[in-house]
Amino acid sequence: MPRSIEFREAIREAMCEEMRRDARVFLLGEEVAQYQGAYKVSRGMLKEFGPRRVIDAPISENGFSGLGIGAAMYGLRPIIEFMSWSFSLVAADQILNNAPKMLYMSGGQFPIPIVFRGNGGAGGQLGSTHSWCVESMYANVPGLKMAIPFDAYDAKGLLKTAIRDDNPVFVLESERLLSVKGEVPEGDYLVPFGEAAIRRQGTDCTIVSFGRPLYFCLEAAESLAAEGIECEVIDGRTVRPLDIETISRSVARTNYCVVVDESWPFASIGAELAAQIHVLNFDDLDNHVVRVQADDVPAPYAYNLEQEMLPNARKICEAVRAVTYAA
Amino acid sequence: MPRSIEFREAIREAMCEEMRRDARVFLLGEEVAQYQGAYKVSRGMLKEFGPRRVIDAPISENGFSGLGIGAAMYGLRPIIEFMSWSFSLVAADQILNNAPKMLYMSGGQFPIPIVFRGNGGAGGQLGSTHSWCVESMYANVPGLKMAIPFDAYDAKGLLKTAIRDDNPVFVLESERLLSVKGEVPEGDYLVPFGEAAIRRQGTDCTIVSFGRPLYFCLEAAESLAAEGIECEVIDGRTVRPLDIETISRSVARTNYCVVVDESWPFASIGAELAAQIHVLNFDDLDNHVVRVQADDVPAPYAYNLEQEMLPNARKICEAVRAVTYAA
Amino acid sequence: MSTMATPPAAEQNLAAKLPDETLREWLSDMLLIREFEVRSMQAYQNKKIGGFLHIYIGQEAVAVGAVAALNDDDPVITAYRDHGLALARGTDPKHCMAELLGRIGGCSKGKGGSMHFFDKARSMYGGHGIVGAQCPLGVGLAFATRYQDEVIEEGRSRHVTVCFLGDGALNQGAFHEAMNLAGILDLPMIFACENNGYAMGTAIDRGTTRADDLAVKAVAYGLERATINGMDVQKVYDGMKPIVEQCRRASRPAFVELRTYRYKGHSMSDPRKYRTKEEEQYYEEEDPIDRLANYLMTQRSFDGEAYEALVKKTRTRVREAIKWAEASPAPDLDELYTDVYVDTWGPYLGTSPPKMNDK
Amino acid sequence: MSTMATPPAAEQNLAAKLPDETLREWLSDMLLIREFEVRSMQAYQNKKIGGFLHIYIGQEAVAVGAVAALNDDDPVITAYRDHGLALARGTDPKHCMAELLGRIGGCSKGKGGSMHFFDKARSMYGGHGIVGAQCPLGVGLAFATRYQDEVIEEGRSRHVTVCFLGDGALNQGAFHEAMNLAGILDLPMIFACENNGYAMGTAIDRGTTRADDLAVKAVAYGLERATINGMDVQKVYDGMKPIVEQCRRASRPAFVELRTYRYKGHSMSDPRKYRTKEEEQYYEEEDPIDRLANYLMTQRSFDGEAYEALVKKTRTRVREAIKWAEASPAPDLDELYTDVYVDTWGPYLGTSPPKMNDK
Ligand SMILES: Cc1ncc(C[n+]2csc(CCOP(=O)(O)OP(=O)(O)O)c2C)c(N)n1
Ligand SMILES: Cc1ncc(C[n+]2csc(CCOP(=O)(O)OP(=O)(O)O)c2C)c(N)n1
Ligand SMILES: [Mg+2]
Ligand SMILES: [Mg+2]
Repeated sequence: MPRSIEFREAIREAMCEEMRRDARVFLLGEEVAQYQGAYKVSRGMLKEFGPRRVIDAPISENGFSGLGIGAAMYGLRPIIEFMSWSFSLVAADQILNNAPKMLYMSGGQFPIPIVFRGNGGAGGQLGSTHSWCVESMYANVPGLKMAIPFDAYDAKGLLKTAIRDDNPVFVLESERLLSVKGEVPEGDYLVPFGEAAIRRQGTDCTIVSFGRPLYFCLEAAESLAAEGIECEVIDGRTVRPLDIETISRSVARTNYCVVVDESWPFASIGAELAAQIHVLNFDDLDNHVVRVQADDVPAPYAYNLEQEMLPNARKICEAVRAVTYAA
Repeated sequence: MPRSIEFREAIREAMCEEMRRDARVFLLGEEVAQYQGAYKVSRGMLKEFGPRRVIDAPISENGFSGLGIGAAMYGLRPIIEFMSWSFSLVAADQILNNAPKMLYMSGGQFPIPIVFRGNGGAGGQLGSTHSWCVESMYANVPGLKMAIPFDAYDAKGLLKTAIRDDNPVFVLESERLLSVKGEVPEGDYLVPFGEAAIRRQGTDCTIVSFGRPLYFCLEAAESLAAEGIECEVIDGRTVRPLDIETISRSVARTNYCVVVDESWPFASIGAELAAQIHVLNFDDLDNHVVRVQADDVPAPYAYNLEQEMLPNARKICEAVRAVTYAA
Repeated sequence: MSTMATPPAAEQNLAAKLPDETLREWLSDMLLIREFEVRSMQAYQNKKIGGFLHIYIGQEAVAVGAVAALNDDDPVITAYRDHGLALARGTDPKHCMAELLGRIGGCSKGKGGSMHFFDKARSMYGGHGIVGAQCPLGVGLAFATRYQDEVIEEGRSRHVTVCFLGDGALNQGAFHEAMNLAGILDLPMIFACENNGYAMGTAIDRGTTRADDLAVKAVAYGLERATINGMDVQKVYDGMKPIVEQCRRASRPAFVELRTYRYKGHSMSDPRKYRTKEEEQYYEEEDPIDRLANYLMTQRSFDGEAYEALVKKTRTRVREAIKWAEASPAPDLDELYTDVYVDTWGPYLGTSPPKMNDK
Repeated sequence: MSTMATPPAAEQNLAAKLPDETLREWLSDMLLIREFEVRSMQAYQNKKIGGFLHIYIGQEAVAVGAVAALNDDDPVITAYRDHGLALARGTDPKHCMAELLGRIGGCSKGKGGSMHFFDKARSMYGGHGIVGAQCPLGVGLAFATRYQDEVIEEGRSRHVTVCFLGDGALNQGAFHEAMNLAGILDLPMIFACENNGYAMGTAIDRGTTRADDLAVKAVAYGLERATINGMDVQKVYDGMKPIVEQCRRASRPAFVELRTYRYKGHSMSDPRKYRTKEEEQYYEEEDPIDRLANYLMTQRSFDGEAYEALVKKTRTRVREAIKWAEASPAPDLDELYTDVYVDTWGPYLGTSPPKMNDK
């Protein structure tokens, strides 16, 4: 009997299973222990693993990110939780200078097997400083991996892979998805990095995205199907490594491509996908790649503005119609 | 008689002239006053303006960036010098959350007329943490402007424009160019933002870049001319605002485009240019846009590795030949 | 520069010497904050407010007493728990409520929300969301007033900036850099730490070393210091006033700890399991509003009737603010592209201030 | 957790009780560092070394004395002025010199350069370029040794981490967060501040508040503290040893200020205009190498001849290290894509440690 659990429970299961199998794994972050997690992701973990392995941190993201990196240099395998990725900017130096470059700077002596994870993305009316989609900024940096799970199944499988990975991995969990339930196997399974998933098959246009906006893509694909446009929806799953082959193969079949990325457009993952697809599918494409991204403005608080700022099904439909000349 | 001065002197002249005309402008940064600037950019300024307007800061980039932003909220017009943009990551929160978003968050009450400037870029064998090309990461964020001067003339003219701009402006000065001389008028002139400069005219392929790599582009264009390939070399000058019209018009004529960007490729300015050009010139392009960027690895110390990592004339020539099918 | 002076003793009974009217205004301001917050909580529960909502109830004496010790043009800045400070500074509750509802009539045009109240005309420099990040901004404000007063206007430094921060912000690097900068640059400012005992669910001594005596933080930077009972508005005034004036006179920074308590959860989703009902009750008995009301009724010309009238007036005022706010429209979609840049280019539409102070 | 203990007094004459041989080794190590640095400066001037070069001359007693107070498997970590610490820890000068020359035989394969010496086998965790950024890493090392010793091996915590930092790093938020974390988490580590009086051209009291007494920084976090004369290797040992052992025993952090001086400029491009010749001379007369040599020659079985021999041996050793380093080839261009990720994917070629410890 398949079992359905919340996205947040899937994350927790991944952490618990990995902490059971490997004593080097521990969880550190603000409110992860006594408070049971600001978003209840780590509920119950303090009880099972005790305060030596599930550790409440002061509000010192730069400090405790660096702590994790130092611990990883010594051979531990930390999971560092950012209450929100929006708060990771104060830790930018540690997570972008030290974690991804230590192996290189030390000539191969110090791998950094660390996971930075936490809730990411906009859409909760949290205003300009609390609505970061950091993925585009951080993905610029080599030496790190980045995973953005789409559903509870991937949340568990990608996180387990991340924890076992010997490199720094950034896992971005959309706060808007934490309560969404999905089927998740009970025991051990891994979702490999660098393998995109085709979430919907289609012949007329390829839509590529990561994480939460995929739901809008699927919603759009349904309405478009009613109009006779069959979209293939691809979940990249990991940004680094990027499975551009699967995407490119799809575009070779559909000849059209829309990229959906909830981060700001300029110098973004969306731009990267567009640039790469144009290279790989130059002869296949019957139109240029079209991007649907957050508007190029700080996140507003007002509900109506925020809704309009972010990618949504309406915008995706318009983009698909435009790119396929159906508009 | 045209006068030739160093790039660093041009920066200094811009600051001095603006400080003379507006008492609200001041300079704050590490070693800018008594030491006369780590790179001697501010030499003599302490003497002229005194310690109230040319101010040595402790090694507290986050603190003094925030100081500048707070002062700008009150109506001053700070110039904040980063000894190197590589050290700006510790200040990421202030410069990316507060400076570019304050106007928006406050509903129009607090513009932030501030300039963050300093030496940027790789190529000095400074290793992984000291060789940041931050432009791609930071350009992702709306609300800021970004200028990357190519020569002494622009260094002065763009910086003066930056200081008079009512928005936060990031000015990236390549350390490798500081000693390069160029003709610079003595008094007041401004180089407007959002207007690209055609540094060399050509008909066969458009090469677009910013700052230091333009020298490699020009060098490549010379050798390619000898092979019969005439390149048009465009200096974007400002990344935000981006003068995509000038670039696109050129590509419409040449039908080929190479983008040269010394930052890492993934989700970069290079990717953004490629993505935009494919949209605007879909019917003009006889091949996809080709990018020449830093290799997707941390910056190594060893001379031979670092030289190989960065864009250079050889790689640009290869790219132009490949894109124009001349290879 | 970084030598240490002896801290100025809180002068006793400064507030007690103030006229009835002033103290009644304080009571009125505290009541206004409390009522505003109660109604905000309701609106949040009715899903009229989105995002996070951080309630100031319990801490009213801090904002009101501190503001009373300042001049109107002394800059203040704080974190996201900012409703109390804006109201104490005189921002109209209708503009505050409209901000919470995400309406164009809000003090930040509905773009800021609960965490980002701004009011330039009242020298209120925000509402800031990243813990500790307002501290360097506060340093910048103090730098700027001194620069404006001395370098531009060639006069004497005559402003004092108060930068409020939560106890949790003590753990951020930004706080440390700000304290050091203020000390090195001799800036006229006060770091006012509202120690309400908790950073979310973390009791201060679980996150901050030397929680037993925060004044040692000031000593480490050579700053003036004081510890103030933040549950008593008169004590807040008595403690703040001499420090404010010393900062103003000497252009030197200070750090004060204001011991207070937030009655409600950290934000609306907090079940407060990390503390006991007894503890909450203890502080509720220390209630700053009751305390001042009692004082006024026993020591001054104020009676139960006058108090009731004031409570009622406050209720009406907030009810009308809500009505006004609800009538204010949501921002036009155009507003997405205004206030991003000052100037107009590409898709950007320029900027304009909110309409708060228009006649 | 964050209560304050009285600082352990430096035990007098611990070093004086050590055998001749140990002290002679210290002398040898200090001479090695000095000679290595002199030759590095030459190589830099001859353009064989690129980037920045930060010379340790003058501070030798700090690295050598502190390392002597540690066990071999106690982690150490420092900033970019790191040659001295690596050599004191026993990294072969040939691997250090090869690193400076950007050769594959370097202790970081030529990829790190002067600022990034690493030697895992000797528990040397680097050489870090961003001021203050090594402090949180040091906290992580201390966290990890304790976790490894107690949680994984279920034994007693038995390691001490020493995290070196310059006086300039005191001004970084990272330092503050690290001190607080170490205090809150009861970590066995020492923040060892090499106060050489300057951060580049900024005299410490121009950048750091309370420069007159850095121990107040420790007090603010409830840490043990001590001030040590860093120009005398015996005093460094005498000061460090009891603190190291107390940290090891009690798993509590400490902060020590080591007062020292860098004889040369901040880096190779520094004309040192911010200080006087007299000041430099004063410290040169305090020279830590001369001091120990004198002590050994007057109080121990060591004479001028033995000293000359040691100097000569050191010269030869460094000369040979240079020869070795120059014979080491530049890294293959393939190395660009190794050590980026541990595993092999896309253009990335996996990783492998340097060859330092191969037989
Ligand atoms: C850098 C950063 N980290 C984490 C958060 C999430 N967060 C918001 S408020 C808060 C607690 C702050 O407590 P305190 O400073 O004591 O203020 P109080 O809420 O008690 O007023 C936390 C952890 C944040 N906003 N910014
Ligand atoms: C965050 C950061 N800002 C600035 C620099 C540039 N910088 C390198 S060393 C240095 C001075 C540091 O002085 P100190 O900590 O006293 O160490 P010392 O050089 O005296 O050993 C500065 C400003 C840097 N590397 N990192
Ligand atoms: Mg608090
Ligand atoms: Mg120093």
